[in-house]
Amino acid sequence: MGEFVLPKLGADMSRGRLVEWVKKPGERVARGEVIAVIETDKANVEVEAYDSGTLEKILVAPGSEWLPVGTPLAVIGGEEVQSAPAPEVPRAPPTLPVSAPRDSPPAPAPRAPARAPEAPRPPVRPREAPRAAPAPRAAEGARLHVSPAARRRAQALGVDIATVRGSGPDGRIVLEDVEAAARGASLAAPVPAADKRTRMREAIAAAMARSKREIPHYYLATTIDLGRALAWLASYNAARPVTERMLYGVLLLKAVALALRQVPELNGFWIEGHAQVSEAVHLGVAISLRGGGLVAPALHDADKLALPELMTRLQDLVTRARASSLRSSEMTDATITVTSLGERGVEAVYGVIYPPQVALVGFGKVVTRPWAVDGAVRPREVVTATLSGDHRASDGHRGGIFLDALDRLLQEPENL
Amino acid sequence: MTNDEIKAKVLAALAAVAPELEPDQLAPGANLRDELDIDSMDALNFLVGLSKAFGIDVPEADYRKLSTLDAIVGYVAARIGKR
Amino acid sequence: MAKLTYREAVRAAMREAMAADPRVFLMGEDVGLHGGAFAVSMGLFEEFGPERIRDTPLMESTFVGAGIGAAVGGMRPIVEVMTINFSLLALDQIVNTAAALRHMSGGQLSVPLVVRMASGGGRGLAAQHSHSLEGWYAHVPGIKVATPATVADAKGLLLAALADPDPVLVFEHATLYPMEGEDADDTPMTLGRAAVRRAGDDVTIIAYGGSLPKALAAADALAAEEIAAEVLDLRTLRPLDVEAIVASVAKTHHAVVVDEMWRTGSFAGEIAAIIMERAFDELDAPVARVASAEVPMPYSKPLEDAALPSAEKIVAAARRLFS
Amino acid sequence: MTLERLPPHAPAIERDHAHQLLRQMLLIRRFEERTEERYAAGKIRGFLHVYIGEEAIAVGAMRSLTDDDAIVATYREHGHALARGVPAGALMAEMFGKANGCSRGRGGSMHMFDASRRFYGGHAIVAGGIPFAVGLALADKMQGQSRVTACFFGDGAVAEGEFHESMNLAALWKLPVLFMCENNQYAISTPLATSHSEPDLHLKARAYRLPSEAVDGMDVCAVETAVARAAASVRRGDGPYFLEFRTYRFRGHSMGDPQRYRAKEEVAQWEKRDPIVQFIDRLAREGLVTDVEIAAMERDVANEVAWSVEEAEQGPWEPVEDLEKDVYTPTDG
Repeated sequence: MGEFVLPKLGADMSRGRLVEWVKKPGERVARGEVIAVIETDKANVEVEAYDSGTLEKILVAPGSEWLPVGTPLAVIGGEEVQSAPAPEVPRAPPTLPVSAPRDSPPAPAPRAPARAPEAPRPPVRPREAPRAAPAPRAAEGARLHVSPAARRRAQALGVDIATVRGSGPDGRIVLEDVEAAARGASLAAPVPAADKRTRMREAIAAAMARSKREIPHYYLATTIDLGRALAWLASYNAARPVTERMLYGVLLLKAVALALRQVPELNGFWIEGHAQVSEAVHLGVAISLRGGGLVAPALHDADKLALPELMTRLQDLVTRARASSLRSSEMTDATITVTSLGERGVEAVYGVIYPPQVALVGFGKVVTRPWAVDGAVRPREVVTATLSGDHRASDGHRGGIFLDALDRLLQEPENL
Repeated sequence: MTNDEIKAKVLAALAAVAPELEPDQLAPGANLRDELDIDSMDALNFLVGLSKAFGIDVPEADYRKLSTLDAIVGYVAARIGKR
Repeated sequence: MAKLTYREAVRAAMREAMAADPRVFLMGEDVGLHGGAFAVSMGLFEEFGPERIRDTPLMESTFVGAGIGAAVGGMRPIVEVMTINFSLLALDQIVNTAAALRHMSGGQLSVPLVVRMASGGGRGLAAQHSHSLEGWYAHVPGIKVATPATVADAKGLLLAALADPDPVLVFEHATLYPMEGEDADDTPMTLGRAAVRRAGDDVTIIAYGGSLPKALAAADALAAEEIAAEVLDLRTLRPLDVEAIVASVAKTHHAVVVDEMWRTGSFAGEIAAIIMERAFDELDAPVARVASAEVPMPYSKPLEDAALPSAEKIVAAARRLFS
Repeated sequence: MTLERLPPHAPAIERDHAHQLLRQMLLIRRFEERTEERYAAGKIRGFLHVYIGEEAIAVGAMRSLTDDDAIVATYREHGHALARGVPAGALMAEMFGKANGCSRGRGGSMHMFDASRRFYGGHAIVAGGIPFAVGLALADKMQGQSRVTACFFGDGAVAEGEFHESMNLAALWKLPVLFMCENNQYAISTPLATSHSEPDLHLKARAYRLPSEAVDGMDVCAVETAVARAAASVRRGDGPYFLEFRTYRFRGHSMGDPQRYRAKEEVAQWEKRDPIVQFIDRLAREGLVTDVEIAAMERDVANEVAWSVEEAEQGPWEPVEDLEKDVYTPTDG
């Protein structure tokens, strides 16, 4: 028996609204399958189930009001809960090394397979007791009773503690409440409805303010000759119909993904004072939304995808991002962010890292510049690549190696 | 296919990438990229839409010709006509 | 492994040490023919004679002080103080001399002395024979404090104490003497290592000495309520295995400290402070203490039971952390 | 308190021997005068209890003990340490709190140790060192050693329970302890008669069946003779022995003692029996010392004291990183 709760889909998400139930009561749900569509301050997100079983009961109807992260939405029951294998799940590899400390995975991790090791932990007490008698929420301005462990976990997971309802003694917010909130499970006072764009602004504001407050950024830039890459791409596209063509951005993404293998400390998270390098490379692609705002959903395993596949995934991701139909895992488990503002003529981007990630790669506009080649000055198409690094997790020297690797990779587009 | 029919299909393809588009307010000569905040991905998706609607494939070399609504309608008309 | 009682294990350790090392001897009140007030040294007098099993007059301060002198003089004395309450008569020697000698001599003198004493309540011995003051001694740098809670530790920790170059006080909770258990194996024990006596994920019950059986019983009861308690036996209060405490609390996020000392100024308070200092961010609830009532130990059984920690009180304290 | 004369005691004495005793008493006197001065200058902190007036006891007693015997003393132990042979520099440096002090600056004036000379402190809990001395003697007895543990304590300690327990245990177990009570008439400010129902302290030991004597503590030769006799008895295995030395401290209990509890006249009266002055008088009378020899001795002692101050001044402080060193014995691994 499991509760399906409103999941935390990003460091800056504190609430969501149920848009649609994809599964109906009585239907089988496999872990990792899309069960519902949730509206967040940023996008509509297809949310996956964490348990396999039968969708027994729906607790919240679509179109309901804003709900705090952690609100129970449905009951998934059945004999196979937890013990069921999850063959349907397309991607098995956990986001983070298995040896990571128990409380390591931040919000980005709660993709079903990665959660498996934690799932069997038995409840500390009968669930019903605290749920049946939730303590009143602390009055406005009153000090919240939060256990130290819960407070720290909330910080790591980016959970706004004020939105979590405590189930501990005297209504104290305890560790499990925060963890539940991160995957979904508590109640909080409704937040006044606001204009969607305003809400997204607030969400971005929270994440970016936290980043600038906590992360000691360093910035590096290099100019990369894109001549060979663009020439290779032109010949590639010339031979293909429009449906099979690639954007040069795909080359940049693949090159970033491969360069990260050489400087892995840029790919991962800073959590609770420790760097956690991710084995998988999930590129968060910054996608500006029409009318303002942005999301940075993940292109999973970008380092392992062939360019055409990467293009297809990117196209799908951008389309769904702009149609507000991202999946929960895409929203949460990027290991680094890549942003390109070249479309609007920007020459260089010095980006703000999206916590708890530790790096952001930026690309500007492709411009033609005089360039010294073999002793002669020639016009070449170049792009300025920048790296914003978290100095707690890496040093400028390593960042420089990354940019250098990026440059070299882009000189051999056929090998990308 | 008349130019109006072409224009209607083009607008439909545009609307797929720029849902907030209000056709009446789009000046025929306005630069679409600036007017509609079209980026390269939108452009590519739009071309895919054109390809489906008209059965034509736009080579990369022609992309720069498709800057305004009028230009697109003209380009499509010419391409259809050529067949 | 053979079964024996805690009392026999202490005796076995003394016998083994005396057989192996002619410097080891026992002195105290009634330790000779009488075999000790708690029959711990029974038979040793016959075996080792009056030179090495020395009955002393009633003079706790002086026979402990003489033990210090003998230790500095090259012997390995074991001094038995009949009960912990009587040790207060020797507090001067323990604190002002045994603990201080090495430091105030600039490292010139070590005091390899072992002082054993029966401690704790639960036997109807009232207000002058029943207390738990080991935390007072653990307060003092320069001495070490062992509180064996199992039969194996009764032997192993005493042998470790005898092997130690510094003064070690061994507190034998008197209710443990008749307890049967497995003998220690031959692996030498080290002072300063706690032991997880039962593993669990939900709450750490920290106990030592006579409180360990109560903690284990409480863990059994909690298991029935789906609360998986980890029971950590401190084994020695000084040196204290801080890392073990922190590691367990980091795992369970909840702690109940069981201590037979009076709550005010109890050693449990020290443990709680350490958890606060070292594992504050791991806590999911305040540290709970189960300690003795603030009253000289009463004689009547219902009152004494009420004054002491019990498995039920530990269970209740653990439960309160969750509800 | 009136001055009490014990029977005159003047055994014959060799010239060299006499000079050695005199020099040691002078060294203690001049050394301590210098510590008072350094204390006033703020170089020595805490309590400083000087032995001035009582030098004959430590000097006479040590003369009758062997290097193998153990010494346990009190917080007024500068004289005993010097008489035992602990270098003046190590003692002065200890009082300065320096790392080259005999206790590495951990003990100070009240806790001087030199294990290499079997000088076991330096105990500042009155009577606290007595059971310790009993234990050292117990160890010797159990190990078959024929050596003596000499335990010094004051008249104040005789009122403590540990004194009585220790007399009893040492007598009961026939332990080789030589109990030496330095009765300087006052426990800080409390006169003997106010502390003790039986002010004849050596009689108390009799109750425990110890042989005991009262000795003139201002007469170095009397002390030496008595200790030789007592130590021989102890060494023979006849069990503990108790000596009470009647003496007087010329200074207050410690530095800054206003001494309201005794009359200046009383002090002046005792000062007439200054052990050094008395001894010089006797030696001069017997033609065993000349003014020139005394002047040379004074000069020599002054040099040694000056050198000790120099050693203390130049000595290093123990690094603060070593604060917690020497609480426990380091063990391998």
